[in-house]
Amino acid sequence: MIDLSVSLPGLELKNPVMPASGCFGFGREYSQFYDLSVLGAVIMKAATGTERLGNPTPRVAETASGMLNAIGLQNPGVDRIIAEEIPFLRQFHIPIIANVAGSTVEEYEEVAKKLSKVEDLAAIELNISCPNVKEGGIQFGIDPDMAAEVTKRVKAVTSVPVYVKLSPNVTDIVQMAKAIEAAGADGLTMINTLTGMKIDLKTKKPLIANKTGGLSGPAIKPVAIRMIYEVRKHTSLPIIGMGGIQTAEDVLEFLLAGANAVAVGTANFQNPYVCPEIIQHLPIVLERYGFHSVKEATGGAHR
Amino acid sequence: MIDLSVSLPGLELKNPVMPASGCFGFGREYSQFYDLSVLGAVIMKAATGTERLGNPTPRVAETASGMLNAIGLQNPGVDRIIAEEIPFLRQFHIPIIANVAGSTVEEYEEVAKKLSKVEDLAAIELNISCPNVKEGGIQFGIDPDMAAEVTKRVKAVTSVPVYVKLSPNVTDIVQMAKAIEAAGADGLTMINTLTGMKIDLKTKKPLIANKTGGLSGPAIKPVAIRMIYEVRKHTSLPIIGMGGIQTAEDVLEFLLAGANAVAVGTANFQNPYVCPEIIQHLPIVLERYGFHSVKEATGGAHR
Amino acid sequence: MIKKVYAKIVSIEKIAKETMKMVLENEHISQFAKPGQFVHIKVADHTLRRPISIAETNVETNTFTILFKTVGSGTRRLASYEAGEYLDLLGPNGTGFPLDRVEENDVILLIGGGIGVPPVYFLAKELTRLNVNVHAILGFQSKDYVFYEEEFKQWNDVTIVTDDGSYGKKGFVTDYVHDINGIDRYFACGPLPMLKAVKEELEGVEGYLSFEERMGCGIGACYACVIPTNTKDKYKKICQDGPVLHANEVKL
Amino acid sequence: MIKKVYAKIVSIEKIAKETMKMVLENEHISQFAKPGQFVHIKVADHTLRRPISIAETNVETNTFTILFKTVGSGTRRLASYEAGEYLDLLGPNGTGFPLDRVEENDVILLIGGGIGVPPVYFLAKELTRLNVNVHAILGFQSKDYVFYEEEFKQWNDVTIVTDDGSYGKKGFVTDYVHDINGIDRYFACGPLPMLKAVKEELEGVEGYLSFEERMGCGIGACYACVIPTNTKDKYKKICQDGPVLHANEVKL
Ligand SMILES: Cc1cc2nc3c(=O)[nH]c(=O)nc-3n(C[C@H](O)[C@H](O)[C@H](O)COP(=O)(O)OP(=O)(O)OC[C@H]3O[C@@H](n4cnc5c(N)ncnc54)[C@H](O)[C@@H]3O)c2cc1C
Ligand SMILES: Cc1cc2nc3c(=O)[nH]c(=O)nc-3n(C[C@H](O)[C@H](O)[C@H](O)COP(=O)(O)OP(=O)(O)OC[C@H]3O[C@@H](n4cnc5c(N)ncnc54)[C@H](O)[C@@H]3O)c2cc1C
Ligand SMILES: Cc1cc2nc3c(=O)[nH]c(=O)nc-3n(C[C@H](O)[C@H](O)[C@H](O)COP(=O)(O)O)c2cc1C
Ligand SMILES: Cc1cc2nc3c(=O)[nH]c(=O)nc-3n(C[C@H](O)[C@H](O)[C@H](O)COP(=O)(O)O)c2cc1C
Ligand code: FES
Ligand code: FES
Repeated sequence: MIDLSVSLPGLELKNPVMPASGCFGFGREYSQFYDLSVLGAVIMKAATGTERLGNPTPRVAETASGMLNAIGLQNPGVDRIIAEEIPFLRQFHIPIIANVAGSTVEEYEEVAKKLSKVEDLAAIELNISCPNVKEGGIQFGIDPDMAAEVTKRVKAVTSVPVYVKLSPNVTDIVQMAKAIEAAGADGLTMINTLTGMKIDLKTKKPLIANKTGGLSGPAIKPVAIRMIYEVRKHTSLPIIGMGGIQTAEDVLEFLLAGANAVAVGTANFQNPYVCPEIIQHLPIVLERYGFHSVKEATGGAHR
Repeated sequence: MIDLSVSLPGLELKNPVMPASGCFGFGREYSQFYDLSVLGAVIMKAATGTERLGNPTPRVAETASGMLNAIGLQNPGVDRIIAEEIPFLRQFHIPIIANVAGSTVEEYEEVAKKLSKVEDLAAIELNISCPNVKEGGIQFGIDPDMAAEVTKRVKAVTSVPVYVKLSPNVTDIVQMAKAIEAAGADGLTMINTLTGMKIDLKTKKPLIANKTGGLSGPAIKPVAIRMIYEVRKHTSLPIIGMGGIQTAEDVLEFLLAGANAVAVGTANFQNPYVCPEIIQHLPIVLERYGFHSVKEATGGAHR
Repeated sequence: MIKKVYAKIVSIEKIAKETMKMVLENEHISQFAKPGQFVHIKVADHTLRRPISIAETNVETNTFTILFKTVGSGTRRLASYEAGEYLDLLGPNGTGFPLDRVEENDVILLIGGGIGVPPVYFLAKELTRLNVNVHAILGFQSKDYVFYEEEFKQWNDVTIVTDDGSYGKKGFVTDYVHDINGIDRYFACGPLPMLKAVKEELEGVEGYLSFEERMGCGIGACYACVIPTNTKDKYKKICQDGPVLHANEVKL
Repeated sequence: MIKKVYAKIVSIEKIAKETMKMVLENEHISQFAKPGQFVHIKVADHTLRRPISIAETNVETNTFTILFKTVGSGTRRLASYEAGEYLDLLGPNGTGFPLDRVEENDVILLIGGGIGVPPVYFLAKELTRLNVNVHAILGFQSKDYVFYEEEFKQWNDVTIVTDDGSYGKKGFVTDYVHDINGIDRYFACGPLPMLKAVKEELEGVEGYLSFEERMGCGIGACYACVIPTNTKDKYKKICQDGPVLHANEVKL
């Protein structure tokens, strides 16, 4: 028997596979296809203090082995997520992770505070790739001091474990991870999308209305693996890895690089069954490569 | 008639397409396939002060819509390049660009000095993505001050135009470009490869002997387009764009983003005829999208 | 209910300039699809699925038809599939044209523009089951692009309009909507500028428009395809709440 | 001379466990290929071409044969091509086994390990044109992987060795090289550990080894596939100077 279970702060996972934030809504749509209780956990779409309507469309574009998105954090606001979405997800008895976003440190605090009052919320994922309106639009996620500050402030107001989601658009990912570790985070999730652009030859304008968008999908997997490998070498925080995962073999590659668990984003759009299929296939792949458990594979490339 | 010509510092190009450094050797191998005189220009493999043997193998790995490489600047050294390779390339009567690398500022200076004595060398491309041994291995290409320093010092010792090649592995590409512009560069080439990794599931180790490698190919095109677009907005230096170009449509996308000319790397490995094919197809594509010249298309997405 | 299915390509042919007709076999889609709904098709070598409207279903043969224009790399690749191959698709997706408020003897105007014609054709065929008066106005770029005129004629009065007058009447569909008197309800699908013009021209008449937007998931999970509305939620998802929306609820 | 050609697949079949045989039609390759050279094959959905040795040519039918093991996604995809399809390939690439120093009545030992057998087979066939004494030792993992025993027997004395003894003799090819007396020259292709062992075991005998390395360009331009040597240049490019190199010049 291959042991797929993983214990991380706040997360008792029966398997290490969960849908990534923003690629699964609040689970309703995918629950048409399968029983979500097979998932290791679920990460919800970003929550902000109040409702957000997001960016103008087009919001997505296709690229080679990837896609760009600039949804712009559209969500009904934390109160309605708590009132309407979490109760729906609760029925599947899997750990629920809330993705928290904001334009100011205060907004992060407010959202996190409200969410941590939800009885059975397993963890918070801090989405620090949002532009900080107060600091002139600079992202929290690319400045180690700002990232540490928001981590510290959110940790102070919440009782649930806090995972901070790293942006790959930085010169030194290890420096970011260390600053966030020192600020008291319980874990890391990585990577968020790489900033990219596509230009429409017909209109001669950036195809995405927001001009730039976040690149996701298999195209970015080598960058994700590299960053997880580097961060694993220099911090001891648990890592939920993501970026281009499509198969159980990809999951094993993330585990070897140092991830403790993984999230699957873009691949859900190609195949709504991708998460359960990976979960079913993972024990076979682990066994084929000589592992008895997910835990044993984690960090394997560092030994 | 569609006008493909482009005038850039040191480079009178009859068309904007040239092979990218490191993906074309010194032209000999590709000259078996076609007459190199059709090319807009040619960028040679990196030159260092003395011969370099590069990294252990494996040095390349395939990724989704891309590849990783860690050749490690293997080259016969600047003297032999001047003595043996440039004379070969000279027969094609196209502008020759030398890619200059080094581990210390002094090495850059030395190589650039030697090269600028070569009568008909059109330009130098400063490959600043090399680790600086003196500064503990930090890349010149990720620190604006170091990049400016090496640019200034090389400019001081050479009479040929200097194009600085930007690394995409930075938080703020515009800051890098501005620092390099202020230091007196004549142009920019961008982008070099994104740092990535692939792990071999069988050996459980990074597949590339050097562990990390540079990601190139269509996978990185959205990042290249975004960075060129941003840099074009904030500097007036000419830009030779690259990163994932495979077709004449891709070239137009780079031009619209703000590139004045383009280089083609990885695609040569897939199709040795890719450069002449793009050059042949480019006028058709420009016309289809309503342009009369390459110059007219450049920066089109900014208008 | 949306399912992920593998549908066998029964036939594929070119029926007009840049326009392909593909007949597929799949019980689920052919039994459950309603006019206005679409299938979300996985195309080889492409990250994102492609949304294509259902143009017709046949419950006897378990087949359904899609028509598509080869505009980019995805639809060109789709056109290169051959009969006998299978397509991985999700469907039927979205909410189609609402027929519950259609009443006997209603005068109904159908407007299709270019590749917006297929869902309108499916609707035209469905409407024959109801005892209503249907008129169709179909706009195309030029003669070479015209398709399905005969198919529509089986069921309806149909006016063909081309931008350049190379076939049928000359001009835009909106130039001819007032030729039809006493319209109770209209249904339109086509490019956004056409939908806007139709909405304006038929202000006051109850109408439904079918929209397009670049999609990610195609099922309502990713918020890629929203359109601003003046409803309580302030927006609708085209892939789920649409593609057909009430003309008065959308902000164009 | 290397050319980029489209070669038609004449046949494809499985000849042993995980081992495919593909016959292709192309005049250029079949006329010019020498034993030890390879073709660099473009495989759908893959960025990099795959190097595969030429196992046989037929100048009458303008065909050539490749044998490959399905070890990863590229070779699995290659195995899924069908007769009648065309492959885009570069070839013939590299420098093959040198035959210029082979003399009449030489005793020549050919050693092939696993999927290293195909180029050795091509060589065996070529050597029949010369009046020499050829012995072949072929190593395989186990019985299921054995192929081309009969083919070799047409030309040579052949010893089959399997790691587990499930077919032929048990052990490694190096266990049997001393069964052959008075070897003048040897040629070997197989996994690196085998090549190392062969070189050691036959120290003093003139030998040539065919190497593998992950490749980029496959034509000598990218420096991906170098191997350290004790020659003046300190390295050789496997794709261009090799894949066959003199055993004494490489540092293993
Ligand atoms: C609900 C709906 C129904 C549709 N029905 C049909 C139909 O019946 N027949 C038909 O020919 N076309 C239809 N379309 C448009 C069709 O989806 C696009 O033409 C197609 O996706 C273009 O893909 P491409 O790769 O050829 O073009 P590209 O421009 O290369 O496509 C690149 C990307 O843009 C997206 N895209 C491009 N144009 C559109 C568009 N107009 N709408 C949505 N996504 C787009 C593609 O999905 C892809 O992600 C429909 C669109 C929607 C939203
Ligand atoms: C000169 C030469 C001749 C060869 N001849 C044959 C032959 O006749 N029959 C045969 O079955 N195999 C041969 N190989 C090995 C063959 O190229 C690899 O098995 C194949 O490329 C693996 O591709 P894959 O996608 O299935 O495996 P993956 O491991 O998924 O390949 C991924 C990448 O690794 C490269 N790669 C993996 N293994 C090797 C390898 N051993 N050598 C070179 N590149 C590799 C691939 O080209 C690709 O870039 C030869 C290799 C070389 C260098
Ligand atoms: C359409 C879309 C929406 C996303 N929304 C969010 C979000 O709201 N919050 C967040 O932290 N990440 C968001 N992401 C990033 C993903 O969670 C994930 O980090 C990234 O896509 C890389 O994984 P993948 O390659 O598997 O998609 C989004 C990604 C996509 C494609
Ligand atoms: C095998 C290989 C070797 C390279 N060597 C160099 C080099 O020596 N100097 C340099 O500046 N860039 C080098 N590059 C980077 C390319 O010049 C180019 O910037 C990058 O590959 C992006 O373009 P592409 O996607 O078209 O390949 C190399 C790239 C590859 C794939
Ligand atoms: S495409 Fe994802 S919500 Fe509509
Ligand atoms: S593969 Fe490029 S030099 Fe050998």
